[in-house]
Amino acid sequence: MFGDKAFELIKELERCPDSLPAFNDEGVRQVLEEMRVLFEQNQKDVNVSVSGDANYFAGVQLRHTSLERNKRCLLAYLYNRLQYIRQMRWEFGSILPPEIKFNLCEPEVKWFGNYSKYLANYMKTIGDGYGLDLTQDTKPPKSLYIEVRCLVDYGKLELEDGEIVLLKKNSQHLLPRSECEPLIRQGILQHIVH
Amino acid sequence: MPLLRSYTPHYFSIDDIMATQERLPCKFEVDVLRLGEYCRNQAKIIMSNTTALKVAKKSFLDPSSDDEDIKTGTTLELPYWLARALCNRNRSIVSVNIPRIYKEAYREILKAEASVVDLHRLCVYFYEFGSYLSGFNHRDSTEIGNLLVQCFKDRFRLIMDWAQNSSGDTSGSGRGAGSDPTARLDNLERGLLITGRSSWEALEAWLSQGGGRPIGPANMVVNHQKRQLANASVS
Amino acid sequence: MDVDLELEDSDNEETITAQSVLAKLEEAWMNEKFSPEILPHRTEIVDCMLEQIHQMEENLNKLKKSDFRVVIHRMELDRIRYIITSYLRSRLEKIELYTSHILEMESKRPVEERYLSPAEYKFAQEHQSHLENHFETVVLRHMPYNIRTLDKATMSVAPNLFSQVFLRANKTVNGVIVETGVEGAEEEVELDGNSQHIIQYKAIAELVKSGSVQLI
Amino acid sequence: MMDPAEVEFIAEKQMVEIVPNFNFDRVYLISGEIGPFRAGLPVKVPIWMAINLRQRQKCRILVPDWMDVEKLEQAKEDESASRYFTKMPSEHYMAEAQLILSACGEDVPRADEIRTALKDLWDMRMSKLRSSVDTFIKTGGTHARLDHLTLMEMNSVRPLLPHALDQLHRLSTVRFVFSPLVNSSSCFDMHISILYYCFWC
Repeated sequence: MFGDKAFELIKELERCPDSLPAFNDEGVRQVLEEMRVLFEQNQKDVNVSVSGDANYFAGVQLRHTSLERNKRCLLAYLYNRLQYIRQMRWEFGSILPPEIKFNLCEPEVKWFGNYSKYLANYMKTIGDGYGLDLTQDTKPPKSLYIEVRCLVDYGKLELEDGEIVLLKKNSQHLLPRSECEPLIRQGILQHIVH
Repeated sequence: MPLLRSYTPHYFSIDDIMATQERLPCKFEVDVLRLGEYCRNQAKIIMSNTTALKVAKKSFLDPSSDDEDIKTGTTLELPYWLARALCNRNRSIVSVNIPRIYKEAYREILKAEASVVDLHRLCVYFYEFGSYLSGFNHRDSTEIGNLLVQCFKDRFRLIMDWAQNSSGDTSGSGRGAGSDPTARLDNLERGLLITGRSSWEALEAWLSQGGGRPIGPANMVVNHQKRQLANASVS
Repeated sequence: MDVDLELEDSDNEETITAQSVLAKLEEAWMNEKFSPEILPHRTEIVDCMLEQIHQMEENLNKLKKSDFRVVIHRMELDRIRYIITSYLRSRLEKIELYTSHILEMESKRPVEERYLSPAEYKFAQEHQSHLENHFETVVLRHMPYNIRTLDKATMSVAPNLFSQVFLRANKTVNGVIVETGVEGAEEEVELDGNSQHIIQYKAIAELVKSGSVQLI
Repeated sequence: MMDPAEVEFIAEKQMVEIVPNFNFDRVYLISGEIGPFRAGLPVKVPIWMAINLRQRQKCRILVPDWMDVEKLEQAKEDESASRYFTKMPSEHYMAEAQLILSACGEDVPRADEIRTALKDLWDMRMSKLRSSVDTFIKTGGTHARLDHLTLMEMNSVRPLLPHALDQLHRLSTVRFVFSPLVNSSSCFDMHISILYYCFWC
């Protein structure tokens, strides 16, 4: 029935709240097609109604309601995906893993890039132009230095004081918390507490 | 850093779209012309297999099939969003009937034994759908509204107990092993249980280890890594 | 490293210590964290505190690494930085979630009484326009003409002002009116100084903004 | 929503006495002046600092007076005798105790007994809290006074209690404040839409 295809898109999101399914191009296209047909039928029936036959009014209203419903589902589909994509900017950083990026449609990739950009611009202006990275300091600080184990072969990390650390898989280091927190969040380092 | 606001429906909210998709019996008060395919498609969908769906799609898109009408008096189960729009005070295209789970017989059961009823089975969106129904100008409306409030109050203790039983030990419910009594919760209650449980677990972890717990990777990163691992082991 | 500084106060100019600015920052942080709606911005506090941090960092660079104070000061800076980022994140999250509602409210306020800082306001506008643009590109422009528009009133996501919050009264406030669930019914509540309550935000929103109560 | 680690973060501002083993002048922190430090003489510092100095073997932490088995046993008795929540010796008693005992538990005589007494006290108050929350919801209260409840305790029912109250409020008012979403196809809308159909024919 009308609106079922659009509802399918919403169910897709509802089924997997912890991941982002591939953008359903075909589903979206089908809903838009259904909308086109509903609209055309309504045009026909409105013409008849305007010429005096009020019997078509109920059908027009039914179809029009379905159009509104389809619109709501489509916009909600896009909106909730953007919410998820937005969260990815905070958790993965400004570069997405390719397997995830693969599931975005092109306008979504563009939106992500724009979001990263205006978020960065905003963060640069904080504190009268000093700038402050809000994606950092996400947990109350406990100590200046923390012990970490490297989970992957990451390569060189240059610390603020110029020192260079080589992060090799399974190597352990004592590093400034503020500098390795992003790497912990990205799953590159593991924080060790004794 | 989720804000964790309590559920408030809005235009884009998935739960609200889900809840407004719940169906209720409606009777057409006027003829609706050129919508016959709508009924036939429904019949086909009820048969529910992929070919029927394909046929349904075809007949919907086929303009030659729009010559059938829905006659006055036809009874159909319509989703709430449609029923609401077709049933308003000025000019009702349909009249609505309340689904039986909100009718008196069920209301009595819910009043007497709210805490043992499997709401999830009655209706996943029991409260949301119910409050929408109570918005209809219907003789049961006020009663339904009162029922929802009472039912929620009566069942809250369960949710709190389950949320604070972080060990996941939900036995002792008198049911067979493996059946989780929390499965009896409707969607709204389950949302409360999940947030309640996760904050309780955070508190328990703090009580046993203090705030010096390690900084962890971001949730999405963890989920992503898990999926990568799962994919790797499949291929 | 004595840190008295000049800070413009809304009523009169007075010399305020960094310590009292920090206390104000902590209050703003908790209020913002728990209030459902976005509160008037406190950019002056954030800017002042960040300025303090930078000054302190410069001073610390002059100290020997082994100096007893370095670690202590750095720890404190980390703590303050955490409060600032957490505070601004809470605001940003609300701005992103309630963008069109907030912009609508802001349009009714004179520029100098806006709740958002100029930078936040710019962010909100961009956020809104990129969202609308995305809708437009992907689906709206393919829809029938008569339903292409975005109806702001229907679509705007607004905070639930009836949300329950915990608070401590900074002073005694009488006659706080709470709307109860039932149609039109109201209840009157007294907040004694230093007492703690759980209460619906709407009833005490103005008290939060005036500083008579503190959300906790 | 607040993580227990954040409540602990706030509790770390509480002052505690330490006995330093070094001499140093006053330190001017942004949050206030600390010191001067004189070896062997007690001085008050924030807990976060005390823990750091202790880790660096620069001080001994003096356990607050109330962290004492007898005093805690008394508090337990008072708590069980009262229908209401009694006033705790510190508004962060649980967090403070946990921080201090884990930093220097080995220096504190009878530390295990203190831990047990605290846990008992906490459990008593939590069960009191649970039943008042239940009653509060059942009676459909709209507002409650929560004097003497500590921040960590309040946080233990967050977000469950406020969210449940929000839902109750919504359920009991939903019929009066009807959501605009579902009335989007009012008659008024319909006429406008029909005009559109004609216009675009």
